[in-house]
Amino acid sequence: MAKIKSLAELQKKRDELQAVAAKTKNEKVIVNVSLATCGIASGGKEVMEAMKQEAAALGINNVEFTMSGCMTYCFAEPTVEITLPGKEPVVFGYIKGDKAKELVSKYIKSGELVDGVIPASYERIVF
Amino acid sequence: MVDKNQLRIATRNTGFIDPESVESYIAVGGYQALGKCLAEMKPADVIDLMKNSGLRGRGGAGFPTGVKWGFAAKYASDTKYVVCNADEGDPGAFMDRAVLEGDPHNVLEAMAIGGYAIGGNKGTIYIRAEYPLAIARLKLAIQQAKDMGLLGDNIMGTDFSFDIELKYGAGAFVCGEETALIASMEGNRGEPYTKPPFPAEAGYWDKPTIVNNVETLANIPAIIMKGADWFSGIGTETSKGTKVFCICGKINNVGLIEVPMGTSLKTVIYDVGGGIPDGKEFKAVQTGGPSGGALTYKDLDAPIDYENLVARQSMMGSGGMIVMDEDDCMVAVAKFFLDFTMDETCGKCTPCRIGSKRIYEILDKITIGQGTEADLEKLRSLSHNIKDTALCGLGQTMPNPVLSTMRVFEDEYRAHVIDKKCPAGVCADLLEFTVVEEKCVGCTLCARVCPVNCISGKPKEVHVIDQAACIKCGACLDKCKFDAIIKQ
Amino acid sequence: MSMLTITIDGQAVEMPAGSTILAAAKKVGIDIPTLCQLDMEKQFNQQSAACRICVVEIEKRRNLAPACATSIMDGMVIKTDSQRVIEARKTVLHLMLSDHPLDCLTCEKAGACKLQDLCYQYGIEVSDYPGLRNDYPLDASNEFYTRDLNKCVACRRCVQVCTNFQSTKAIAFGDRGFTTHPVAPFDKGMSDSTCVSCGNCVSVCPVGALLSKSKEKFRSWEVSKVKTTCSYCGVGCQMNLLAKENKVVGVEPMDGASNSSLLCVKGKYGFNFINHPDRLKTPLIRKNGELVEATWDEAYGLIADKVKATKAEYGNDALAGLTSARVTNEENYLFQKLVRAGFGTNNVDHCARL
Amino acid sequence: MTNSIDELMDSGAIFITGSNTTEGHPVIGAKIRRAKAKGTKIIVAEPRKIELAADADVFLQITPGTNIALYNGMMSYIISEGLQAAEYIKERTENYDELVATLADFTPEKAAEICGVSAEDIKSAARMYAQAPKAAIVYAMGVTQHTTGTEGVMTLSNLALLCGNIGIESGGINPLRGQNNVQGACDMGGLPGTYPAYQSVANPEIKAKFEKAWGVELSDKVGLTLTEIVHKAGHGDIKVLYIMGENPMVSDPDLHHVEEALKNTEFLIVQDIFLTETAQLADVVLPAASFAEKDGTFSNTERRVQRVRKAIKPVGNCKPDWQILMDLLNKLGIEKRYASAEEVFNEITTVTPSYGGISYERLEELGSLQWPCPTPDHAGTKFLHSGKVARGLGLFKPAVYKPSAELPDADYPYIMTTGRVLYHYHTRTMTGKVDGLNKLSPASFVEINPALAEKLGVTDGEMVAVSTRRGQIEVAAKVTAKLKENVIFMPFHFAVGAANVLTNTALDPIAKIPEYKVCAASVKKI
Repeated sequence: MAKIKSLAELQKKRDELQAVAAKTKNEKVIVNVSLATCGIASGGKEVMEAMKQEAAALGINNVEFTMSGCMTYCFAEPTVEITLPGKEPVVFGYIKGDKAKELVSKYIKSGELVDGVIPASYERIVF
Repeated sequence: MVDKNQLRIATRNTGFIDPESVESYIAVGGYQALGKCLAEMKPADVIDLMKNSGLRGRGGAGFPTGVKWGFAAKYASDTKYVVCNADEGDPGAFMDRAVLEGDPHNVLEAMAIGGYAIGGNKGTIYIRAEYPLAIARLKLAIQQAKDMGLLGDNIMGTDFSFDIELKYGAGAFVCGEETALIASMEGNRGEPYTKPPFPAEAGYWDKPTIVNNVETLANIPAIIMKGADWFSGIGTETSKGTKVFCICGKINNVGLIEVPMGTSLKTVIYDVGGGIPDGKEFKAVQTGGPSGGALTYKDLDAPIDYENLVARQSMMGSGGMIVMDEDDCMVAVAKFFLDFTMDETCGKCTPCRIGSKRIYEILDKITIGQGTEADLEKLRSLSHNIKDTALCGLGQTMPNPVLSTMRVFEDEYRAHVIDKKCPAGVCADLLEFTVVEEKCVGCTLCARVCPVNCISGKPKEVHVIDQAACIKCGACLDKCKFDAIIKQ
Repeated sequence: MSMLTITIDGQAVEMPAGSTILAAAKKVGIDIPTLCQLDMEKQFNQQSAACRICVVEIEKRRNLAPACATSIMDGMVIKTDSQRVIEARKTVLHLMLSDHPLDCLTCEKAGACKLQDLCYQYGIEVSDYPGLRNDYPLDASNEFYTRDLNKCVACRRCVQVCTNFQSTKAIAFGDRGFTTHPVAPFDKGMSDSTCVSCGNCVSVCPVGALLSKSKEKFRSWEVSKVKTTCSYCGVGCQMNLLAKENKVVGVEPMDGASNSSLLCVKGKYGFNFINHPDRLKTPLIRKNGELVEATWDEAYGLIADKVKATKAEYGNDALAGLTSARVTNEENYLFQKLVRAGFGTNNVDHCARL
Repeated sequence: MTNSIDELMDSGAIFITGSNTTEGHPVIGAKIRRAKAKGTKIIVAEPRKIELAADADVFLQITPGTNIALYNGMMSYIISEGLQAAEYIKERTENYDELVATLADFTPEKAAEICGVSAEDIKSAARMYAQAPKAAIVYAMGVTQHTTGTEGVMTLSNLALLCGNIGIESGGINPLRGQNNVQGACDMGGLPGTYPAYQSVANPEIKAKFEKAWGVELSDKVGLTLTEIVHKAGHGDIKVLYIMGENPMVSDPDLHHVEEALKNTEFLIVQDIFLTETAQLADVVLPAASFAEKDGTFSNTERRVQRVRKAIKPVGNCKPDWQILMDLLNKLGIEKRYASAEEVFNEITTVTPSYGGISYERLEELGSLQWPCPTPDHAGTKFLHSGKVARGLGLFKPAVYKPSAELPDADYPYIMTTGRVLYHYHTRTMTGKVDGLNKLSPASFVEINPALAEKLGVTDGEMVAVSTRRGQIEVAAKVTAKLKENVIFMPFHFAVGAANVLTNTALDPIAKIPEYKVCAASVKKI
C-alpha cells in the first residue's frame, strides 16, 4: 500500500474514495449488515449469507454487501441497512429466519417495505 | 417523522463504515484531523482547542481533557505516553466496545493527535481480553494505518512519529481507574495508588502519561475538524458535547444512544428509549454503573450533565443506564450493586475492602427480614465514612447505590426493617403468598403445582397456603387462573 | 527548595515543598496516628496509603486525605482532630476490628500491636460492624516465623518491605475483595516461596500476623532493648537486642546509615548462640592432655610465665598472635598492643584475607 | 570501600565482580537490587550464576581466576572506542600511557577466549560501565583470593580511574569486607607491618610515637603474616601462639597443614566464646564475652565506626576480650588500667589520626562516623579521594593476566572454587548454634553442573569424593546449573566436609592471601 506523504495526498485519496462511493450508491443496492460482537452473536453473518444466496437465486446481481459495526439498535438485532440506488438508506431490525430472504425478494427486488423498519432518530456529524 | 433527539459525534461512524477497511474511514474524512494538526497547528494550539471545546473525560470523572493534556505537555521527558482506557467494566455498558468494533481508526487517530499535543510518541490501548473482536479490528487497523503512513514513523511525511500497542486487561473492574490501569500495564497487581503524582506527571513507567477513555477519544477528530466553538455550542453550561449511554433493563429500546448533554432523563427514557415495557411504571434508573446512583421519577425533568447527576447522589460514569420499574425492589437493587463492587474491590484500602462487605451484609440482613432501624443508621454512617476515607474512585463511590436509594426510597427500606415487607415483592423471605377467599373456586391447580405440597383444600373449596412450609417459589401464583393468589 | 506555609489545627507550619502532611504535623508536635505507613527511607517513599487511619480534613477538598501520602500545598488548611476525622478513623478501626480475632490476652504481639494501641486510643472495644471473618490456616512452615493471616490488617508493609527494600519479592497481594491477602507464589506456604527468611516483614508487621518463633516466651514490656551493631558481616547493621533475664530473646532492626532498617536472616535470627549452653564459661588449662577448668588467675599466671620464658629462651619473634575480625576496635587495639608491647614482636595478623 | 553503601542507589551502573552479594552481604545485595529497580544498570562477572545474575543487564560467567583478563578486555575496548574519561585522566591520574601500552593487543576477543564468555558481552559490559555518568565497582574475596589478588584489585582500580569513577559520589571501588570488623582489625593495627591507621612499624618516627604512648620499646621489624605464622609454627619456630576469636582450623587453606602447625606450637592460647576446633588444640582456653555482653565499636566495610553496646551481663565466668587483654598486659608489666571500653577508645584516638575526631559522645549523638575523621569538628568522610586521590594523582598500575597457580589437568580435571552461603557465617561458630539456620543449611556440599553430574553418574544429594593434591573429603553433591561444566563450588563454612582441606596454599606475593578461589580438583562417585 502506498504511503500517504502529506495532508494534500490524504485529501486527494478521500475525494477519490468518495467519488467511487457516490457512483456505487447510484448504481448498486448496498446491503450493510451490522457485524459487531452483538450482531454476529445474534446471527448477522447468517443473515448476510442468506441474503447473498437469495440474491443469487433471484438473479439479482447489482447488490454490494458490506459490513459495519454496531448500529446501536440492540433491541432489534440482527440489523441490516439497505440503500437502494439513489434512495435514502433504510434500516431493518429483527431480521430472523426467513426475514432475510424477504428483504431481498421484497425490498431489494421491488422496493416493497417489510416489517421492522427502524426510524432514524439521530443527527450524524459528518465532515 | 421521529424527533432527532440523538446527536452522533463519538459514534458518528459506527454502523456506517466498514471497520476493517481504512479506506472506508478515509472516505468519511478519517485522518483529516490528524493531518490538519500536523500540517497547520502547533501542539499548544491543539491543546488550546481542546480546552476551548470543553470536552470532559467520558470515563466518568469528567476531568477536562484539554487541561489533562496541558499538564502532560508541561512536563519535559524523553518519553510520554498516550493511553487509551478501553477497560470497559461496568455491567451493562458497551459503548467503548461498539466504538472500537465499529470505528477503530477514529480512536487511533485521536491517540496520535494526543501524542502530538503532549509531545509523546507512544500509545497504548489497555483493552480487556474479553473483547476479542475489538482486539482483532484494532490490530488490523493499526497495521493498515502503519502501511499507509498514518501511524508509525514520519506520519504523513512529517517529523512526527507515533506507535500504538495493545495491552490486555484481565477484566478487573478497578483497572478502569487510571492509576490501577497503569499499575496493571506495568505488570503489577491492578490496584490504584494515591495521587498526586498524577499520571500526567509520572504515569506509565513514571513518564508523563495521559489516560483517555475510548469515547473521549472518539470525539476528538470531530472537534479538530469542526472546531471548539461548534462543540462547546452543544450541551450545557458545564458539560459540552454529547454523551453515549447504554440503556438496558426495563426499557423497550435497549441499546446504544448518543444524546446532547442536558437532555432530560424523560427524553432518554420515553422518547429515545421507547418507554417501559408492559405498561409498567418507571421507578428508577441507575446511572454511573454499579457505583453510581439511582435517579427516580423526581429526577425525570433534570437535564443530564456531570454536575446534575452528582447533585443527585449519582454520577455520569461511563454511561451505563439500567432502568427499573415498579417490580424492582430498591434494597435488592442496592444489594445487587454492592455484591458487584464487593467482589471487584482491589482490597487495598480498609474502607473499601471490609466496608463493602459490611454494607453488603447489612443489606442482605435487611432483605431477609432481619434488619433493624439501627441498621439503617449504620448503613448511612458507614456509607458516608467510606466515601470520605476510601483510596480511589471505586471506593469513594461504592456506597452510592445505597445512599441514593435511601434518599428517595427510604420508605421501602423502612418497610423491610419495620413491617418486614418488600413492597415490590422481590425479597423472597419477606413475601407471603395468600389465597383470596372470594376469588378462589377450589380448582386445585395450585395445590397440584406446589413443589412442597403446602397448599391444602378440597376441590371446590377455598384453598389455604401453609406459610411455614411455603418456599415462596411463586408457582401457585403463576398457575392460578382466577387471580386468587396474591403475593405481598 | 521552596518553602510552603500551611495551617494545621490553627497552627502555621512552614515546610519544604514535597513534604507530607504527616511530616508537617510532626514538626509542630501534632500526632497523627499511622498504621500502614512505612518510613524506611526518603527514596522510594511511595506510601501505600492503604489503611486510611491517618486521614485528615483539608479545606475545600471533597473527601478526607491520607496524611502519610498527601503532599502539602501552599496555603492548605488542615484539621486533624475534627469530629469528621475522628468518626472516619473510628470507622476504619471498627472495620479492621470486625475482621480480626479478639485474642489480645494470649497474642504474642500484645503491648506492641498498633491495632491494639489505636483501639485503645479511640476507645473501641468491639466492632460496630460485626460480620463474616476471614479464616486462614496458620502458616508455620518458615523456620523462623509464623504467619497468621487472620490477624492481618492488609496494611501491605510486609509486601512493601519485601518488594521495595529487601528486593526479594517473595510475597505479593493476592485475591480481590474481602479476601485480599498477602500471598507467597500460588498461595502456597512461605516455605514454598523464594523467602530468604530475613524477617524484615516480621519486623514491620504492625499486628500479630507475622511473629518470630521464639524459644523464650516474653511480653513486649518485659524486655530491655539495647541498640548495637550486628556481629556478622561487614555491613554493620544497627539493631536492638531484646533481653529478658540476662538472655537475648530477640532482635529488631534499627535505622542505621548502612542498613536502613533492614537485617538479614543471620542478623535477625542468628542470636541463639549468645545464650547457648555450649558457651565457654570458665578458663580451661590443658593438664595431662585434657582441658580442665581453671581460675582466671591460674590461666593468666600460666600465660605470663610462658610468655616471659619463651621471650628469654627463644627471643621475641618466637611469639605471635592472631587477632580477630570479630571483636571490637578496642580489643583489636589492645591485642596488637599486647603482641607489640607485651610480646615485643610485630608478629600479629588476622584473617582479613580469609 | 572508597564510597558508601547508600551511594550505590544513585549509581548509573554497578559492576559486581567476585562477590555473591545477596548471600555474603545480604543487606547490600538488597540495596543493589533496589538500585536496579530504580534504573541502575547491573553488570555481574562471576563464575557462578548467583542470585544477582538474574538482575544483571550483562552477566559474564567467567572461568574462575580469569577476572584480570576480563577487566583488561573491558579497558582495551573502552580505549579503542574512545569511551575513557580523557579530561579526568589528564588532570587526575598518571602513568596512563603504560596502561595503553599494556593493553595494546589485548582485544575483548582475546579476553573472551580466556574468560569463557562472549566478546560481545564484554563489550556491552564495558560500554555500560564507561557510559554511566557514575559507576561503582563492588567486589569481595572473589577478586582478592587469588595468587594475583593484589593485581586484580589494581586492575579494577585502573578501570575505575580510566572512566573517572574514583573520587566521585556513587562511584569508586568498593570491597565488601566479609567479617563485621575486618575493617576495624586492620585500622587498629592487627597487621604485621602497621600500627593503627596503617602507620608503618618500620618508620622510626611512628615507632617513637608509640613507644612514648605505651611506655615500652618496640620492634621495627615487620612481623609475620598469618600464613607465614602458620607455616613457621609447622616448623616449630613459633613457640607461643595466641589466637583470639579465630578458627584457623576451619578457615585456613590446607587444613591438614594447619592442624600439624598448631599441634607443633609449644604453647597455644585460644580465646573464644566456644570451644572451637582450634580451641580444642589449645593449652589455655580463655572464655570471652560475646558482642551482646560488652561495649565497644565496630568499623564496617564503608569505614563507618558504630557502637557495640552491652545488652546482658557476661555469661558464666567469661570476660569481655578487652578486659582479658588488659589483664594480660598488666601481668606483662604494662601497667595501664582501663575502666571501660570507652577509655580504650580514647587512647586509640590519640595515636590513630583517622579516628582522631571520633568519640563515644559523638557516636551517641550521630549514630556513626566514617573515617577519616581527624578532628572533633570533622563530619567524617562519605567517599574517599574527593577532588584528588589521597596520593595526589591516581596511579595506573597495569597488570597482565596470569593463570592461577594450579590449573586442571588429567588427574584433577575440574576447577574448584569456594564461597559463602546465606545461612552461615564464616566457620559457623555462631550460626552453627542456631537451629533454624542449621535446618536451612545443614551440611557441606559440592555444587556440580548437571552435565558433569550425568557424566559422573551422580544425582542430586548423593555423596561424592572431592579430592585435590592436598586431600580428599566426602560431601553431598548439589546438582545445579549455576556452574559451568568444568567448575565445582564448595562453601567453606563447614568443619565436616571442610572445603579448606582441599584449597591451595599458594599465596599472592604481595598481600599473602591464599588462592581459595581456584584449585584443581577431581570428583568421584562413591
